Amino acid sequence: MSGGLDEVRDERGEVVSVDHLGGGMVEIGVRMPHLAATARPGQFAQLRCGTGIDPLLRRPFSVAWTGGEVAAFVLAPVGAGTRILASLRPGDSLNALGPLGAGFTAETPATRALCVSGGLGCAPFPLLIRSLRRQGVEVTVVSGAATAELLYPPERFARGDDSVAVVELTVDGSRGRRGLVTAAVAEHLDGATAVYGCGPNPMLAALARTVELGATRPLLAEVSLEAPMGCGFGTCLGCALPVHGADGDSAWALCCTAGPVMPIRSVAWEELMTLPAAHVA
Amino acid sequence: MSGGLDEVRDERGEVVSVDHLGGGMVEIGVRMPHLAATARPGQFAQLRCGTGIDPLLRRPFSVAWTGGEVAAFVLAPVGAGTRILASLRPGDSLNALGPLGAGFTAETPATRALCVSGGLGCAPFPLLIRSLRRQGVEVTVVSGAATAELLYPPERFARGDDSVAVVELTVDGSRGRRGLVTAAVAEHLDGATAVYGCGPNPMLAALARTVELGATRPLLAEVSLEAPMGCGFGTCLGCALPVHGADGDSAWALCCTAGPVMPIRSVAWEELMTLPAAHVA
Amino acid sequence: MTVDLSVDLGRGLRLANPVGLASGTAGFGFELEQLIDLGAVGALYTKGTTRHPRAGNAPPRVAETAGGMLNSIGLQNPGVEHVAAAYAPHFARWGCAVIANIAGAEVDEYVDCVRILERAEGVDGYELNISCPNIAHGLDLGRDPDQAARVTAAVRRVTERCLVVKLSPNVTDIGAIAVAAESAGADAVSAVNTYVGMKIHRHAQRPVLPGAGTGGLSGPAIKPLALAAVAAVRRAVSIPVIAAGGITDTGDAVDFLVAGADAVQVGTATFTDPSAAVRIVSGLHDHLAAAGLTRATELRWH
Amino acid sequence: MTVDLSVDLGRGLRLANPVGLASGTAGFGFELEQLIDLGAVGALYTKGTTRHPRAGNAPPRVAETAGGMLNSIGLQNPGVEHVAAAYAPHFARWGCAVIANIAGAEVDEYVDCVRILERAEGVDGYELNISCPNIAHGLDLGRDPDQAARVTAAVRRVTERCLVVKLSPNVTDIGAIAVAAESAGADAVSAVNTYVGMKIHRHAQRPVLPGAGTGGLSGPAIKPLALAAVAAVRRAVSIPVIAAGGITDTGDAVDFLVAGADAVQVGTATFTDPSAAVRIVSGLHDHLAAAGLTRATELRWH
Ligand SMILES: Cc1cc2nc3c(=O)[nH]c(=O)nc-3n(C[C@H](O)[C@H](O)[C@H](O)COP(=O)(O)OP(=O)(O)OC[C@H]3O[C@@H](n4cnc5c(N)ncnc54)[C@H](O)[C@@H]3O)c2cc1C
Ligand SMILES: Cc1cc2nc3c(=O)[nH]c(=O)nc-3n(C[C@H](O)[C@H](O)[C@H](O)COP(=O)(O)OP(=O)(O)OC[C@H]3O[C@@H](n4cnc5c(N)ncnc54)[C@H](O)[C@@H]3O)c2cc1C
Ligand SMILES: Cc1cc2nc3c(=O)[nH]c(=O)nc-3n(C[C@H](O)[C@H](O)[C@H](O)COP(=O)(O)O)c2cc1C
Ligand SMILES: Cc1cc2nc3c(=O)[nH]c(=O)nc-3n(C[C@H](O)[C@H](O)[C@H](O)COP(=O)(O)O)c2cc1C
Ligand code: FES
Ligand code: FES
Repeated sequence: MSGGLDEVRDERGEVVSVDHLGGGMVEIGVRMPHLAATARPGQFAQLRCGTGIDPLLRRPFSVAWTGGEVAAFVLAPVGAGTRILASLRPGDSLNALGPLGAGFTAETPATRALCVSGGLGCAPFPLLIRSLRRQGVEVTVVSGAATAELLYPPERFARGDDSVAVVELTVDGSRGRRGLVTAAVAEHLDGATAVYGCGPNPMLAALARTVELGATRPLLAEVSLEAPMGCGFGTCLGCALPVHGADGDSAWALCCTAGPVMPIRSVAWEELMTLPAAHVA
Repeated sequence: MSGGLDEVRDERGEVVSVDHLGGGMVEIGVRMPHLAATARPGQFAQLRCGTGIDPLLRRPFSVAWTGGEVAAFVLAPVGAGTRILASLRPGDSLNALGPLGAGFTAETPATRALCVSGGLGCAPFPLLIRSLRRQGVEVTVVSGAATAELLYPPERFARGDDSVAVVELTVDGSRGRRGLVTAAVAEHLDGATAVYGCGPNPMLAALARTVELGATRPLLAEVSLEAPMGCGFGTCLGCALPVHGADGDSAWALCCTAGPVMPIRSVAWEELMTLPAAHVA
Repeated sequence: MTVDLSVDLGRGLRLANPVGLASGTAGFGFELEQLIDLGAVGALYTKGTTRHPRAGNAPPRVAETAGGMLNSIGLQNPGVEHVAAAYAPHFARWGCAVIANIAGAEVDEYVDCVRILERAEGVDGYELNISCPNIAHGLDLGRDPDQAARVTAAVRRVTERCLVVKLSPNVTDIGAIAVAAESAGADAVSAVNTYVGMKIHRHAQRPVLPGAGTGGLSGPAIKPLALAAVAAVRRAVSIPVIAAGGITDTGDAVDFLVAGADAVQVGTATFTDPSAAVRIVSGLHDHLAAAGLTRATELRWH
Repeated sequence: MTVDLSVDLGRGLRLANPVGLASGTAGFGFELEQLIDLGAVGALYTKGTTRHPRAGNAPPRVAETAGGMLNSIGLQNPGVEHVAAAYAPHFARWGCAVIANIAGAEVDEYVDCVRILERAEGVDGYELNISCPNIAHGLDLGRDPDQAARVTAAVRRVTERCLVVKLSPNVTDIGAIAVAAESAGADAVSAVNTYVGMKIHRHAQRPVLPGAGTGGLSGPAIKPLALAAVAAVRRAVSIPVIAAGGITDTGDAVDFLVAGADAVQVGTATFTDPSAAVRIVSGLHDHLAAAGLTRATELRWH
């Protein structure tokens, strides 16, 4: 009986910009007045990949940025659908269903926020950071990736707001510090009254542990999760994620309606980590 | 136990020209050295339509022309596959399997030939006419279509050989004589020692009757037929056409190996006309 | 000569048009109500409900294949009592017929579910899912004519509402199951549910879906199979046949009506295009008008 | 550590590699010999042959669907005597194992066919097609375990050559049929044959294919169904399982090996790409080498 779909529209728009960010990562701007006007930080859209029956299903992508009539998505070719999207050119048309899902808590109680981004988990942060800054929140981003070219360009997190600090890490040390983002999280956690995470599940699970162990407990700790999706709007029940039920024992929550953003403490991390990956490379 | 496939190759080539002939009809030139060097009049190639699984099967197309390293095809968008082919642009690549099938009898015994073309049935004639002219045969073309824009441009039949006469008819009278090609056939049949036909089955059946009734019997009368194809090279047995068997009573012959060109008298026309159309519009 | 799209499913249940939203692809209406005009479709077949709440299967629950998708939802649902008490009161608002899809492992569970829903207004009929491939024994009742007759007869005894039996295509002779359902008192049959399929996680060297690794295949890939199944069922029974299987546009719906269906369900297509079913309703109207026909059944191949 | 692709199908028939050309998609080898190196594939499964010549069905015999194709060839073939006398003498030249696919309506026809082929050199084994959906009664033998056992046992009595029974997927329990074939003496089973499907000629308001309008569906669309069928057969029997169903590239072949196959057949893919099977042979070799495996069966999901 989920609500919150009244803003959702099936919108077709023209691709106005395709920025290649290296490592195959692209940021695609699409003229979609409705999505651009209604998408809130952390929400996503279901994108058609091509016009045929293969791929058959839409693919979910966070709304990375909105400006005027344009909404932007950040993605990289990891499979059939993203290969099609990553090869879009300005002038092509794209079809999106959105805005979908529960985003990050809009009014933040925080004064200092820590955003933890892993790889393509960067996608929801530009929109979130804009909203945080408008609320006068101090923002630090810890951005990690396997290697330099897979790092989201730091200036794109803040989009011109110099007050936003971006700490970079790469697994191979090719840029920023060597190591996993979680290594840097601990030291920046102190004093952060809100923590936001998006990236691979192992990273988010580690983040959850770090937050648990942290000296001070942030007022708000939220993560954006992924699940393979059939519909994106709550009818197929395909996107279940393991959470702690009301009664404490584990239950399933739908990534597309209860999520993709969830309180970090509501996720049953141990169970999530034991699930086989959906991604079929 | 059909032979004649030893020349067949799976060739990928670059589209070098796309001429729009009106009515959606296009002539597509592709750099395919092997096909261009080996295709004989009336033979066809199996073209891949796109790279996906829908459409799944190749589509058969007559080799309309060959010049240097380039082979040309004439087609119009009538369905999923031809829509994809008709939208090809120079620089795109195309995949063809060929040359396939039994073409027109190479050495013609004729001195005067009549070529009867209906709609897209024009496709095999340019190559045939070149071969006939090289053998010093006098050629007349009777070319018909529903309406003017669907008529194959007359100059493309002869490709610069002014000695070739082209008589045009349209059903709606928008160009040339009003009526069906068969109307004009009777009067040009006289003295034609070879008759070649390609077009819709009803037209070919009418042509067969006219030839039968003709005062003089041509030395050679051949038609190019169609059947939906699974493979194009004789292994699926999907392209059966009704013919008069050795023992006189009817049998099936494979369009892709026994045909597509067959002696007009070997086709079981009555039976062919009773078959449901394969074409799913 | 005006087009009449209405369809009589029996027991006084007349659908405004033949196009329905397939069970499990429209929930109970609460989501799609916000996306499309539910009043425009002929019927909404609810997500399968069971005697007791079910949490559903472990993820991943969906996987894509060539022109299709596999699902292994495991009948996640809040249980029939919650459906009757909390959901059914809203059904009248949808403006279309609401047919409750019911699943279970034993005959009694089906009977109990229907008994409980009988008290609920807003439920116009029942669709017995005797063919869910995603729960233990889920297919047994639907794979044997006698079992199918048993569950149909048992439910028939407790309701005067329209009773649809949903057939499994994973059988040797779907016509025989349809006949069993018809003779046991079914007012209509629906065909088909999903086909048992599997997808392999190549590098992990195991299936993508959990458990036995199988799920139910739906979407355009199964359309030719469903057409053959519907034609077989049409030959076997005289009650209305409700078709499902890869219906994505008006042309697909027409094909199933030609094959012998009285009504159709749009399932997987709704995921990619929530308004697919609504568009097919008007598309069907225009198709019949253009063909100079007044009723969809005139499309039928004889 | 070198890769060993060879597969032992029993009765001394060892294929050089697991990749074969599926019956009905490679004729008897005479066409493909001119297009590809038949010596590179593990086996050629011939077009189905029958006791007496068959002219085949009226056209149209093939129709395309989403990601698949329907065929209704009707077992056109010159009859087993012609195959034995005129075709078999050439088989040695192909350089791969040649397994004669045999079809019929009655048990005796199968037995007669095998008897006649027993005298022919160049035939390395038999594949009993008890599952052709395109001839009257063509499916009966394959849809009932007892019938499947009967025909298998009868043929077993007259040959010491490798005997493969090809299973129909159009059944409630394919595992039961496989078990019946195994216990009746089959050396291996192949799965799957085509699925019964239909395509509608929309404007003519009838099926595209003649007669009942049904044909056999093959190609990528059936791959997930075939994977589930192969996994079920694998669980049911201990003899080698030869998989078929939409295999188009190396990845597809790997998926079936993971699901439990010992060997694979490439069918419809050959129509679009005659060298698909040959490419898969080298692709499999490279895949195993890259994975540090020596035998294809190590890919199997346990
Ligand atoms: C709410 C949400 C927001 C997302 N936002 C972004 C984003 O902004 N940028 C971005 O690059 N990616 C994002 N993703 C991941 C993205 O949806 C997948 O990478 C994409 O679906 C892969 O599709 P494919 O066809 O290229 O890959 P394929 O492997 O061909 O997809 C095959 C199937 O697996 C599923 N699948 C594969 N990978 C994933 C995955 N990582 N997560 C969930 N399902 C998967 C797909 O649903 C598909 O059905 C998001 C996912 C979710 C759930
Ligand atoms: C030997 C041969 C040579 C041909 N040469 C030419 C040519 O030079 N130019 C040209 O425009 N057309 C030619 N055709 C017809 C052409 O192959 C069809 O128009 C084409 O296959 C239609 O494909 P589609 O996907 O666009 O149509 P669809 O209707 O989408 O095709 C659906 C199925 O029906 C079959 N089909 C549809 N129409 C035909 C048809 N007319 N003949 C046979 N099968 C059909 C296709 O094989 C396909 O499997 C030839 C056909 C044959 C058999
Ligand atoms: C995600 C999903 C869930 C489904 N759940 C049910 C169900 O609960 N009960 C049922 O009878 N059918 C269920 N089905 C089957 C559909 O109702 C329909 O019969 C099938 O998907 C074929 O139609 P389609 O190809 O249009 O999807 C489900 C299908 C899908 C894809
Ligand atoms: C045109 C055609 C003809 C076939 N003929 C036969 C046959 O004679 N005997 C048989 O056992 N299988 C026959 N089959 C089935 C194939 O051998 C194979 O089992 C099936 O097509 C699935 O594999 P695929 O999807 O790779 O094609 C035929 C398939 C096709 C497409
Ligand atoms: S994706 Fe369908 S319910 Fe979430
Ligand atoms: S198209 Fe396959 S045999 Fe002619």
